Amino acid sequence: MAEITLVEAVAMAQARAMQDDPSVLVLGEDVGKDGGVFRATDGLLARFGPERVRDTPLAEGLIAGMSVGLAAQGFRPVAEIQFMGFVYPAVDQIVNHASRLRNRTRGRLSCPMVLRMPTGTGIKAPEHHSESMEAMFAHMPGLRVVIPSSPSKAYGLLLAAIRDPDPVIFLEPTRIYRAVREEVEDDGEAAELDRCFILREGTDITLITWGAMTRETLAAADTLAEDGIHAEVIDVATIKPLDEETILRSVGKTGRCVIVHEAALTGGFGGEIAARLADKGLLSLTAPVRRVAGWDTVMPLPRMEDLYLPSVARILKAARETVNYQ
Amino acid sequence: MAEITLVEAVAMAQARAMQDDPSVLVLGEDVGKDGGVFRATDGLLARFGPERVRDTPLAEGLIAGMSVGLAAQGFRPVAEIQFMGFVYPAVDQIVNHASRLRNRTRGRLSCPMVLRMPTGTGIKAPEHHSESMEAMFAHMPGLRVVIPSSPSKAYGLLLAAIRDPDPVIFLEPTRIYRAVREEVEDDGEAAELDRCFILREGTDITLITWGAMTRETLAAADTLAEDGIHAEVIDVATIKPLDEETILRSVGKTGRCVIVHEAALTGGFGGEIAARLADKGLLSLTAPVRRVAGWDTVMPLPRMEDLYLPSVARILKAARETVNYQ
Amino acid sequence: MRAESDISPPELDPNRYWPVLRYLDKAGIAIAPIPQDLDDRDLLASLYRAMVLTRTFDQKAVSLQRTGRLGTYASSLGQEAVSVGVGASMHKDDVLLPAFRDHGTMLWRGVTMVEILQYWSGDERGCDFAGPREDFPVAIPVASQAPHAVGVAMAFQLRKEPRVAVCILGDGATSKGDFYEAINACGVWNLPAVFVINNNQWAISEPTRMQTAAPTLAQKAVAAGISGSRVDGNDVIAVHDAVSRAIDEARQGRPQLVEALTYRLGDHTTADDARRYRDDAEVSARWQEEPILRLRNYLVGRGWWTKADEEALIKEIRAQVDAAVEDYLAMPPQEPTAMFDHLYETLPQALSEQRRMVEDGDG
Amino acid sequence: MRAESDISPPELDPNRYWPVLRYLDKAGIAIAPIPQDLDDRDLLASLYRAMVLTRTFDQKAVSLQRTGRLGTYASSLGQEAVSVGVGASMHKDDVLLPAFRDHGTMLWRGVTMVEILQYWSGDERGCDFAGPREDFPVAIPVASQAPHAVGVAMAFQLRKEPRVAVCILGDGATSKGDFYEAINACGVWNLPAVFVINNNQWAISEPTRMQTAAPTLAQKAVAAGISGSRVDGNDVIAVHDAVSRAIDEARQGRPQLVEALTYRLGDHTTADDARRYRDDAEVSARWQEEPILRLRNYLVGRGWWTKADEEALIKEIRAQVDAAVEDYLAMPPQEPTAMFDHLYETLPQALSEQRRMVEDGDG
Ligand SMILES: Cc1ncc(C[n+]2csc(CCOP(=O)(O)OP(=O)(O)O)c2C)c(N)n1
Ligand SMILES: Cc1ncc(C[n+]2csc(CCOP(=O)(O)OP(=O)(O)O)c2C)c(N)n1
Ligand SMILES: [Mg+2]
Ligand SMILES: [Mg+2]
Repeated sequence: MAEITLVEAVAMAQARAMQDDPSVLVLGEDVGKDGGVFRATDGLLARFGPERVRDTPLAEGLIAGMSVGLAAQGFRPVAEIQFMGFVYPAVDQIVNHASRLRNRTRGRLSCPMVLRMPTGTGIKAPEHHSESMEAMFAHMPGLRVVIPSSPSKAYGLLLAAIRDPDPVIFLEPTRIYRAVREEVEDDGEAAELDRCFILREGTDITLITWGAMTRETLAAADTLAEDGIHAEVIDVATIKPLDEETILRSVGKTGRCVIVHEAALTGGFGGEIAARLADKGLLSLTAPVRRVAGWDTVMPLPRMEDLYLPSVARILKAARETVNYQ
Repeated sequence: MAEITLVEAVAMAQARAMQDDPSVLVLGEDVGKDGGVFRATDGLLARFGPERVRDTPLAEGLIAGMSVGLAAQGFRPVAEIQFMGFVYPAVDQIVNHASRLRNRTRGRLSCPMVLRMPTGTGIKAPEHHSESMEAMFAHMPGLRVVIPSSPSKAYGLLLAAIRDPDPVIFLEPTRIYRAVREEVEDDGEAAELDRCFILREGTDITLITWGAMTRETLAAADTLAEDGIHAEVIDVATIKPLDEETILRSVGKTGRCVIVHEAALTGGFGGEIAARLADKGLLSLTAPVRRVAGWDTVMPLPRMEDLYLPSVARILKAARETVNYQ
Repeated sequence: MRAESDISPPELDPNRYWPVLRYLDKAGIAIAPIPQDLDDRDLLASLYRAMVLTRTFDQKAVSLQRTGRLGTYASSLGQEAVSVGVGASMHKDDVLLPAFRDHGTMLWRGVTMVEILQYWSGDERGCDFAGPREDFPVAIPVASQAPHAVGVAMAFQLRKEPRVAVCILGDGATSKGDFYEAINACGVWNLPAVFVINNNQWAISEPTRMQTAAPTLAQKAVAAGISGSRVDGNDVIAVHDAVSRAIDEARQGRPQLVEALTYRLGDHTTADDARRYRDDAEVSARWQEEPILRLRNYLVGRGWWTKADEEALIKEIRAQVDAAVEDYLAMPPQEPTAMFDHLYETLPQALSEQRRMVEDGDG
Repeated sequence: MRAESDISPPELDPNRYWPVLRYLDKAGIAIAPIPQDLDDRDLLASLYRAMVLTRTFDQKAVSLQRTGRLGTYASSLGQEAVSVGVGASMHKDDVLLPAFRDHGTMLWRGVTMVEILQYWSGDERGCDFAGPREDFPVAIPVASQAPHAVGVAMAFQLRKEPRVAVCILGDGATSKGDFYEAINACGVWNLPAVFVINNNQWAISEPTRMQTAAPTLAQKAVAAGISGSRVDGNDVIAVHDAVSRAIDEARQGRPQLVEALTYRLGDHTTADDARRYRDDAEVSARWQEEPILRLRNYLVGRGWWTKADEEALIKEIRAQVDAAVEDYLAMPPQEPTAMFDHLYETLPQALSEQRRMVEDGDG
């Protein structure tokens, strides 16, 4: 069993799914010979051939729309959008068709497709290569929105997403594509969708996050532990549908909560979580619910990226203030 | 001074802006001879001619994208999207260009455009004619998102939006396009952007809403008053940027809050408001913050529309439970 | 001055590359020899019947709307030959991807009148076709069904099935990017797909010249490197011939674009008033070209249709439509919880509370 | 069988309608008489100079990236004739809407090397061009600048200014719906816009045949009812001629599409390794056609260019590029608060708290 990166786990899960199920197809820009600009489809063309691993014309609306057609016909397309900043032309197909086909036809047709894409910062590239728009998709009924935070989660959750009978937006945090290696067994075991994962148990404060920000959040939790503050860290993983129970249970225990995400604060998905706490968790709250998020500005070009991104320091500051709040 | 409907106020504001400023243009599908499918551009072609009132090809991406080009050149395009369910092909241009042009060029180019569209239910038409996706736009840095709740607000806010030097998404609640008449003077007075309006003062609970739901919310407040419960009703009006102060001040006074919107609950903009309360307003909260919203389902076809929409009864129930909460 | 030819390139003459296929003139007189397999009494009578059914159904739907018993409705008045011609050209196991005005095609394919009425009354069950299970439901966002056709056609190609995806779009739809993306992709992969442009000359209030400077819509195929052709969309024999041949070609992996020239004789929908933007005179002139009388004239001229046939048909169709309307009006409403029950295959835990609230009438 | 012509329509021959304009062959030998105004020593030397500058600048940028002093960079190696040819064909007050690889055009128009480096280093100030104030910044989302060109051209038309919007796109961009929507709209309104397709044969790893079945990209103009033409994109004289004429036409309200055939000799960007997906042999063969040597050969053959000229030019350009790099490296960084200060004309109250946090180093 090899230690692999998150992007390798993504490739491994796709290979596994294709091997297990002939209806699984991979498509997108440069997914063939090039193996995807991040190599997330590396090796698939050689192994499964150009019918099942298909380079498409440069058109994201087409990629999403033809996936709807394929899915309605019983295939399970796993389509790559090269960067989240280029998914917008596909939004119409996602919100008006993929997420609605089953409901619209009262179950006659369905849409078991996965739309994979890198999300967030990580490669210091020009504009549009660092978007975090998970909240946009989380607002669309009929979708699942899944964000893995490690190689093994990527493998398990992607397998689950591909096997899921409904459309899944699968967001891969660019910043941790290659940041860590983990032993991941290619055992074909899917992880559970629709639930949060507790990455670290604690009693003093709940830190809620997902995707790449789990790293900074865990680092902050480490530092807090040195001060004797025991933070529970939750990786939401499936943003939609939201596993509210796990969150409420944890905050019920700790009474304090900081939510961390890379996306802009206003309208970010942290707001939804805080709102759930303000409603169903209010009694347990002993301190204001803080959000540490990207600023409400356009993600800057790479030189100032780090000033935009929630830092360990910002998380720590918010967490300490929350813990010390009386 | 005539009593006019909201949609007439929209037409009047556009006419006024065109008369005052030759750089104002109107464009969109069927905005010319037809005067828009809702007559929101009625009379403009006859008055200002086909150069300034332009029927476009059927392509929302084009409509938004060419508006960016026109705006960069110093025009003030006021573009109509026929229904909010058809705005999705324009999302790429809105989030990747309109909202960023000024920032991207450090102020060299700017984008003073308005994208108008009907929002929400109201005409019992097939799918996609009843979308409420204000939260999607509210998450995009660089935009303004404005929703009028009455004919006079529509007139004043649209004038303000057109005169604003930055891009504005202007959402017109279909359900109240013709539901009420109001005296509106064509005085060229713009209303204030970036602020909430208090529609009714009260001390016992704050009801926060916007757009068409102001009607049901005010109706609920009326009923509550009969029971001696004095509700303060806030019309957010400009969803982005959010006037947090007015909201915090009100809830600081009442200690209780229900947020009402037509959009699906999860990821809706009510979450953002509740999150602000859970952070900066926590101390004043004496009851959980409830949200009365659309369900997390696809807006049903007309027959079940009313079951989807927050009703006066649902608002009342939530408000009463909130007021009675100890 | 060009290196490889000293002369500047010639103007492209659309009539040379995209001549209009037509067998019957306005009056229903054959102006060209009709292919034998099409010049068949039974076939033509069935096309005639389907067109009359479509028109009768449309009229009934409009009157249901006017009397508050149906939602907004898009009639296909005047375009029956396109709608029926496309349906008749498809094999049963081909897949249709319609726009929102293709009732004739859907009826031919086995979608029931009750289903169509249900849909336009605002009831999702109308899209759960008992008949053509794989056909797509109506696409409301213009041209958005075109990329689906790419996927459906690719599914056929992958499974090596001799089936074709048939997508119908309006003239207005040819302004949308997704239309071009779709035909272009079909060219790249030689997919078994046919795109039929129902050019009824109007997109709500905008005439086709506001949509494009291209003198024909068929020529848009050139952008995709696929074949385009034009047909008189008020001549059902020509439509049947042109679309059948296009479908045959597509079945061999040669995707096709067919522009059918017709005219929207009615309002855009029941919510529209076309007199705001177009002259009655234009409409009256176009009534002279409408497809149903044209075919009847031909049939009568051929001695294939009598007054008695006509009367019997009208009677039969009226009864059929009335029976459908009765069934439609008698349909019980959906359960309120239906809005949760088809969103996902299995209701996610997160939605159970909302569903329960609706079930409890808390909604 | 067609009513109006009994013969099936002929195949459309692209070479008949879209012949490739070319004056110089690979070796730089004139194969057709060059128009007099173009066959001018000073003009050609200036084009030559601009191409050498572009290539030298590109090489420097790549080496800055390799040494960690620049972000990801897209070189235009091999495509200098398209880039420079377009720039030289524009009037000063025309407006450019570039893709992300059109450095030669931008430099010709007066964007500075420092600005280009700033941009690719990840500093927004690089888009605040001191020179062509109305030109658009680089568009990263492929083809998304095409609709902007419609708006810019409409602005010119509305103000009755004799100016043209010139939009450059890649071959890959011709698969995107926005490209078609834009050219189609320009046709409808007779807008003064020119779309130049830089067909460098590749879109990252995908060769043009994966983008479209159309044998030429020029023919996509047919879909919009506008004129299309092809030019040898490695022959700067031909590019200058073709694009100048297209711009002249557009200025008269006849929008144009020009396909310039060239080749991407380098990797897609510094983040790409083209050997993963294309043969070295293909690239080597294409080096034989590259535009700079081709023009030099012609100039030398004409007696218009000497070894001394060449040496002087190289020296001058190196110095110029080095000076720009020095200035670039010396630029102080932006203030952190800059990320708030250009988002709106006036900072909304709602953002002041966040801005203050950043100002306080709380970020
Ligand atoms: C993307 C989108 N934009 C706008 C609309 C509103 N709309 C409905 S039908 C229509 C005109 C369609 O014209 P055409 O494609 O010619 O079809 P026809 O109505 O003539 O059958 C418009 C603008 C829509 N349904 N979808
Ligand atoms: C909408 C969009 N999708 C994907 C990308 C990622 N991407 C950047 S360049 C490129 C290929 C562009 O090819 P082409 O248009 O031929 O231009 P070239 O790179 O050859 O200059 C792709 C896919 C993008 N920038 N925009
Ligand atoms: Mg039409
Ligand atoms: Mg290219």
